[in-house]
Amino acid sequence: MSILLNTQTPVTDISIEALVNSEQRKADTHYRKSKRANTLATITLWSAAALTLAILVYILGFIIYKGFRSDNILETDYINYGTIESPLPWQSDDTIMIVNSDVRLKEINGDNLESLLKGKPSNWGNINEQDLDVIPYVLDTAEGNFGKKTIIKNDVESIAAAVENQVGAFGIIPAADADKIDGYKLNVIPVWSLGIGVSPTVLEIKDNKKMRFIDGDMLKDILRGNISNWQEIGGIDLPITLVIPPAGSYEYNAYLELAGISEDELPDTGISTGNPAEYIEQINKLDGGIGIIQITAAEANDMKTLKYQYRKTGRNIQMWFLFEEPKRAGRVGGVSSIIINTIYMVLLTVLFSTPIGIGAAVYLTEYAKQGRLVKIIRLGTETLAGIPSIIFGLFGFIVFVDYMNLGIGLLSGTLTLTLMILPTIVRTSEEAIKAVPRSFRAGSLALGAGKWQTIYKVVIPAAAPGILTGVILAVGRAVGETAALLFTMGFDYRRVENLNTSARVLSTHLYQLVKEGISFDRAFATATILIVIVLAVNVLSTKLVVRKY
Amino acid sequence: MINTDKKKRVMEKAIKNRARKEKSVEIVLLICALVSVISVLFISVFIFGEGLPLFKAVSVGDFLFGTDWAPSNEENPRYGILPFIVGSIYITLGALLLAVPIGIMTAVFMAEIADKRAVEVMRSVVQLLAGIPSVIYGFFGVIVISKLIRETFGGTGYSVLSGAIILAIMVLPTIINITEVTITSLPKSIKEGSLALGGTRWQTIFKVQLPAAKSGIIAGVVLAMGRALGETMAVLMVAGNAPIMPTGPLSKVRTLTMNIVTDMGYASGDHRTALFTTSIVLFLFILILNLSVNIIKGNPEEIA
Amino acid sequence: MQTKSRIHFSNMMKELNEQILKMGIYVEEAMKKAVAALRDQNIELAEEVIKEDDRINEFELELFDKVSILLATEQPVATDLRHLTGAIRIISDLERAGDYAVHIAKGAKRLAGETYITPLQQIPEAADMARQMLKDALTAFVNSDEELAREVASRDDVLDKLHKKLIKKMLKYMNKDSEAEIEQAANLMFLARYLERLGDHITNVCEWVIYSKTGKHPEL
Amino acid sequence: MQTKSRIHFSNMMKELNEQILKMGIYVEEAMKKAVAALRDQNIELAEEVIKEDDRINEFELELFDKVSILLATEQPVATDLRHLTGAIRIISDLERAGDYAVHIAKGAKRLAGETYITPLQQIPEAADMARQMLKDALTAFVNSDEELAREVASRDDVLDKLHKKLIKKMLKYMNKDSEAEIEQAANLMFLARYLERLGDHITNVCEWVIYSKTGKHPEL
Amino acid sequence: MNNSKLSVKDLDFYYGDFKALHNVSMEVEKNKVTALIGPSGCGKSTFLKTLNRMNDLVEGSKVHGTILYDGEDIYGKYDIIQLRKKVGMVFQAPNPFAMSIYDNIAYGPRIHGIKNRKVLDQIVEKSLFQAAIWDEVKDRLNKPALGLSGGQQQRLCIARVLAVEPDVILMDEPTSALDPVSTSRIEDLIDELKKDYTIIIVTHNMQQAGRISDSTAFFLHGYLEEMGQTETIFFNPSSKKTEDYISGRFG
Amino acid sequence: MNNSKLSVKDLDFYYGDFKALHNVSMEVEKNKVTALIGPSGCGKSTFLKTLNRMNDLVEGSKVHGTILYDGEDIYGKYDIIQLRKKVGMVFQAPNPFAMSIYDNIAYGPRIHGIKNRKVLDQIVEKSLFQAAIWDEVKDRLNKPALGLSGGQQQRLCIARVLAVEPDVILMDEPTSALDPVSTSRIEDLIDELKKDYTIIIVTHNMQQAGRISDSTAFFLHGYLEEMGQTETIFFNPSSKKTEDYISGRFG
Repeated sequence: MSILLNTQTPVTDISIEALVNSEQRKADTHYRKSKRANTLATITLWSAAALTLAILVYILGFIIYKGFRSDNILETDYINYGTIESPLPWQSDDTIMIVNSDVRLKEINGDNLESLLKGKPSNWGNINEQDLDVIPYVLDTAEGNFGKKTIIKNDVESIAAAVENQVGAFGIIPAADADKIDGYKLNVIPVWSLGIGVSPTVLEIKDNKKMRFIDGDMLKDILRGNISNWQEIGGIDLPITLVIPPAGSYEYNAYLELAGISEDELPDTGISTGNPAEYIEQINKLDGGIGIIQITAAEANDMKTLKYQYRKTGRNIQMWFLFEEPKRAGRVGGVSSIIINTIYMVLLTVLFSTPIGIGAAVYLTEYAKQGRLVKIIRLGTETLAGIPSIIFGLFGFIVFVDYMNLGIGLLSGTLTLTLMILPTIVRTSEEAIKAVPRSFRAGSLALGAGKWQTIYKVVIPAAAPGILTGVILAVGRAVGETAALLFTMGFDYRRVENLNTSARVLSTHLYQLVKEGISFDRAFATATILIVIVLAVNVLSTKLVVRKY
Repeated sequence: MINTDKKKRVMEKAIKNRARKEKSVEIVLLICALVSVISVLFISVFIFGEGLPLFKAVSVGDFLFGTDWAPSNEENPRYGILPFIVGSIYITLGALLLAVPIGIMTAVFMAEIADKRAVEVMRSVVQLLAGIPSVIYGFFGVIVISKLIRETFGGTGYSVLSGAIILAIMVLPTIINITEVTITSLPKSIKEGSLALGGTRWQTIFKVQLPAAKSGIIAGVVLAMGRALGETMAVLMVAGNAPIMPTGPLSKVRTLTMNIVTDMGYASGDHRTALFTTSIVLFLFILILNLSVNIIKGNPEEIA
Repeated sequence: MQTKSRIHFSNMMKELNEQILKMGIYVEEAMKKAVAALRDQNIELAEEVIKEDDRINEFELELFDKVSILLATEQPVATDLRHLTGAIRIISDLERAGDYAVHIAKGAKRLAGETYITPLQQIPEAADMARQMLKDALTAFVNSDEELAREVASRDDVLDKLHKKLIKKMLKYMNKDSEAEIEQAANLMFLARYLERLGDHITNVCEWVIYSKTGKHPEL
Repeated sequence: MQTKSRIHFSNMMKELNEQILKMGIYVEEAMKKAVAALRDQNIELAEEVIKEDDRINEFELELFDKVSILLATEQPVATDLRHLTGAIRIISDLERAGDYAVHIAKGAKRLAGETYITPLQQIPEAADMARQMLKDALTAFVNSDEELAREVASRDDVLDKLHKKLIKKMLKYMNKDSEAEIEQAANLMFLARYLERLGDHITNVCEWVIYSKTGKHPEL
Repeated sequence: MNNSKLSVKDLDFYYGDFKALHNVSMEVEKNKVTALIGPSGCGKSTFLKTLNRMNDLVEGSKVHGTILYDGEDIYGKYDIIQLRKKVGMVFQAPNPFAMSIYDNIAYGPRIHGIKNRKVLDQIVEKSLFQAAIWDEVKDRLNKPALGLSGGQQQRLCIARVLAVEPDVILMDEPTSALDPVSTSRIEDLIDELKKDYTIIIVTHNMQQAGRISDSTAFFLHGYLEEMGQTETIFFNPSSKKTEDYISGRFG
Repeated sequence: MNNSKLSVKDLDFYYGDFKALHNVSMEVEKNKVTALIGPSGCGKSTFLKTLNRMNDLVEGSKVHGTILYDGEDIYGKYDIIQLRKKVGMVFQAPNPFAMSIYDNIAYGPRIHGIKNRKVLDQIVEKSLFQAAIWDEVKDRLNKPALGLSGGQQQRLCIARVLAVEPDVILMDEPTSALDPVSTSRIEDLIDELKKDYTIIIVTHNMQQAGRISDSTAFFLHGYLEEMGQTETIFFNPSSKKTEDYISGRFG
């Protein structure tokens, strides 16, 4: 305005223009700055959210992946590589192993097979964590040091039939008779018998270094002659001396297959040998010598072997895991009884806590007059909600287990849990009931309904979805709880018999598996089940969309 | 006429029954409501009852400020829990340090930046994070975090840092939830008011919305603190559980909760009592935090 | 979004219209009686008209209050409002018309004893015409019939012509010597004048009808 | 709970009052001029009055619309409403008063060439009185002054007396033989009649003033 | 007065220490619509709620004076359930229960002991018909009532009240949450209902009071400032305060 | 039109697939109060929000057509921050920030870069004065704004808008949350403000539109049914629908 008024005085005009310009510039700078800050802030916020998302995806992804797919780095004396069919070490002919289809077995090494045939162990558990009796079958033509329980048959077909029908049975038959087992429902299991023989010099300790293991890629490179010094694969500074097995021998064929080369491509640096005895001697004698060899032969000749490291992947959690009882602290078997215990625990907890919780919520929202009592109850509920679960555990331990003499068991545990999740149910129910518009109550009362009638017929039905959501969330919490159960519910992994029996549930099971280092695969599987339950709880609770009034 | 008479009688009966029922229902409901209070009372009574007798044997000062935990030493058992208190505080503060900025920013993202679908995704993310049992976090910590620490910084990997990281993840949902709820429950008109004045989104969030949500956010952080302090299983599995004074982020540590769990299985006599005494300390810590949440939360309601 | 709403208001408006029609009928009756009194030199009839005018006056105030209360309680706008403000003017014109009937009745009383200097012809004729106009004008109002209103207003010209004719005639009589005749002529002149004014008022009613329909003030 | 609210409406009401006053002044002027024309036998002045009546008529319609729009947009109740409905009637009375001024002017034109049979005395006197009454009545309206309104209305009696006196006088002249005198007397009688009617309208205005103040229709 | 349905004498009402109503006396005529108007916090809603004792729900509330319903003191021995049945109430925001349309209407009769399905069917149809909503909902009686539009919900709520055969219907700003179209319908309905019922309506909408009520009571600061024929109140109120309020002016 | 402050041409507006505004064209005159009326959901609020692009906040919204502010297309290159500074907005419910009265007013100038305390002091005083609330709050500028009454809060919000020196003020039912007394005050204030500002106000209260506006636009089903002088709209509307709406009738 003033600019317009002052147009007749050019001097003022200029100075005002300058002033306006400088103001304009200042505003422009400020404006640009705030725009930049805006962009920066947006990026930061996006990143934070992305990080949160990433954390969850990683945790869930990692555990579920591992839960369904075991993927472990293992070390063994035996080479586990490709499809090599090996002869049984104590037999000259190629043989194969056939196994009853209920036995969960994918491969076996020579040692294990031998001990199975000897009848020690007599249970599959040690081999594949499956609680089954071992029933070995062999042909009468077979040679070997068999155990008492080993059953001898005189033809391949009868072995196949027996293996097919008897749970836990397996048999050894000549590879040449492989076509005879066609049509039987059984599994053929590859047997590993090869190891990596080295000269003792390879395993010496120098500069704090020692050759400890070798993996498939290293082995391949060595066999192809691509590596010339042990240093290159983590060993001491020592040239590799590759010893090539006698041409045409079993080891020779395995060599070619393991290296993935033809006879013509055998490395020039390799030292050829003529017969098995020479082969063994060369490996032992030469500095940095290495050669693949049957473990039994190596043992027989006091030859040092390198550990073979390989990655074992496979299915982890499978249907049977859910339906089999755990054995031997969960090392063996599934989690069926643990799931059942968990269900008992949840049902009992819901049974105890829901009526009390809803009742308390109804009292607080509908009956209580604003005053000291309500304040105390509310404070009590909030305090209860904030108490760490370990203190609940202690309390349950003294009161339910000790004082009330209920013992460590289902009842003590669920009572403890009941107290723990009570605030959750009270609070969500209270919210759900509060969310029912006051006008509903007024409407009902104005029609001449009584208070309880109003609550029972109008308020609670209207609040039901919200209350149910609360109960489900509480269930989620109960299922995952561990600390409170440590001293109250115990660790017995059998199915509970009565209310006083100690009972292991999924969470405590997982804790035991990890703490005792029993089996990480089992732990992952158990964790996956827990996570699936948590996911289900979440889906359920969000599906029950709370009604908007 | 007969019909109306009958109707009247039916109704009168209904009225009489109603009155009798009302009273008994109210009593039953009151009892339900009192369960929580009674529980808290019982918990206090028993915890204190079991824990306080320790002070016959050990002085309060020695207990709280003693740095030596050697209950099994038959000749001279020592019950100093200072390392555990310090450990708890270290781990809790560490967790908050990590979780608060991320949590608040994520919440702001959800409340203000994200579109409807992204919000839904993030909501379920947060809900899931909150739903994952602590024992799984612990397991994850053992397998992943400890390994990460071990491979990055050396050592065993079981440390204050591992515990803080895993706890940070665990309290993240608490902070996000409460912050987001507080921000979204601010009237939309406040945001519109700022935007309509020509404020940028950034200015609106940080000059208007976050200050308005301040007390809610603080309440959330304090609540998260309580969670972290009370958490047992996860830290138990990743923090190393050595009864020593933590010396740094990579040092092994034992918290109050861990101390209770670790020894409870076999402790007896004074040792067992000392564990209950430890739980008294924990209980008091939590009570103080809860009270402060109540005080902080009380404020915005008064204004609104 | 169809709803037959504001039933109450519609009913009130209908009632108001009916009452305005009724007031019109009163006025018309008064007119009729007054002219009859004049023609038949019937003093009683004339007095009846004079007495009944109070009723018309009261009726006007009653209707005025009714309109005001409708304005206060129903707060109408647009057409409804114009209908009501138009009604205020229309009832005022009706009341005035009633007054003219009284004037005529008074004239009739004054002339009752005399022998008419000339047979009354134009006056009853004009009165009949005015009455018909009044009826039609109110019908137009109630039905918001713009065309009818315009037509009624146009009839006023005929009334004016009749009036002029009568005045001329009377002035002739006034030139005579008879004092009585002069006075009678003057009286009759006044009466004719009243009828002419009445026509004007009816034209006014028509104007208000058109106004309340269109929102514009017509020049009829 | 004090607030000087509805400023806009108050302003509009004030404006309306001012305009009604202005209309009153127009009417008064017209009256004054018409009587002056009569007295001074000034044809031009008379014609001016006749011409200016259009303005008064237009003014009336303008004010009527203004009132209507206030009713439509401000939806007043109680006193405000009565003030507005009262205004509708008052402006109608003012317009009518304007018409009487025109009638007087027309009479003045007619009598312009003639020598007055008697010095004009009562007519200007009555006119002055009526003008003063008009002024006072409008002041009463604007100020919602009930007492003043009653007082003004009471003055109408004086006006009526003056009128009667004049009529008597004129009737005397009419008994004379001169045709011209008779006609003049008749004319003057009419003029006197107009003034009397004017007084009635002013009384009406007073009635509406009291009505808008009290909500009751007074009998003045 | 023989025509008086409710007769309030010297009513004082307290919320705790706060005196919300001062010495209110009022006669409510049978088969008339009585409107209660006044600025926020003037006590009009409070007064309304004393008439069916909905104010009993408020903690620390206290009543002095008498309210006679058909000559009986409702704060005396009169059964509160019976009272609320006889003196029904419609609220500001439509509040159908989260049930089907049918169950909403049948709710009242059911809690009063009527279980016969045929009787209930009849009551439901009659009530919905009376509330002028039967045609709109007859084909979806089993659909949730919350699916109806706001205006329909409010008429449903009126039907729900009618179903318990009341005598008096109290309405607490029944159209304040509705759009003009729905408001018109409710107003028409009220006009229709007054043939059979005595209606008392609180409204902050002065035009509404003008349109639909026979009597109007103006409350100010807890006092009944003026009561009379609606026409009088709107056209010629005797109190300056009333006039200032209805004409939108204060002070 | 030279006097036109905002000029809307052929405006279509979509919420996702729903077309909320159909081909709206309108000239808003400078220093006049323009009222937007119409039944709920008619698009009046939506239209208002297109004028300072507050609708950009709604996901999936889309605009066709042009809106010229002082001749420049606001949906073109016009900077949104500048636009909102120039075209201020007052909302339905008073929305003061949770800060002191002073900071509420100073917020706008501050975010636009003014830091000098003296300048801010001046702006705060001037704005509060203009919004006719200075006298009521001058002694408690540092008290929280949320402690004010509803009506005061709304005037504070108007002052807050004035502080950024806008040209046009949009008001979205600014009195619907207020009692009659406060409403009167805001209406008086609007009457005062139109000397310096161009005001566009959405109201569901027809009486209010009648009282305070110079022009009135009637929206129906997303169409601008009729626009004109308020007097004409209320006294002699040309559209039957407009008349039905303003006289409370439909169909």
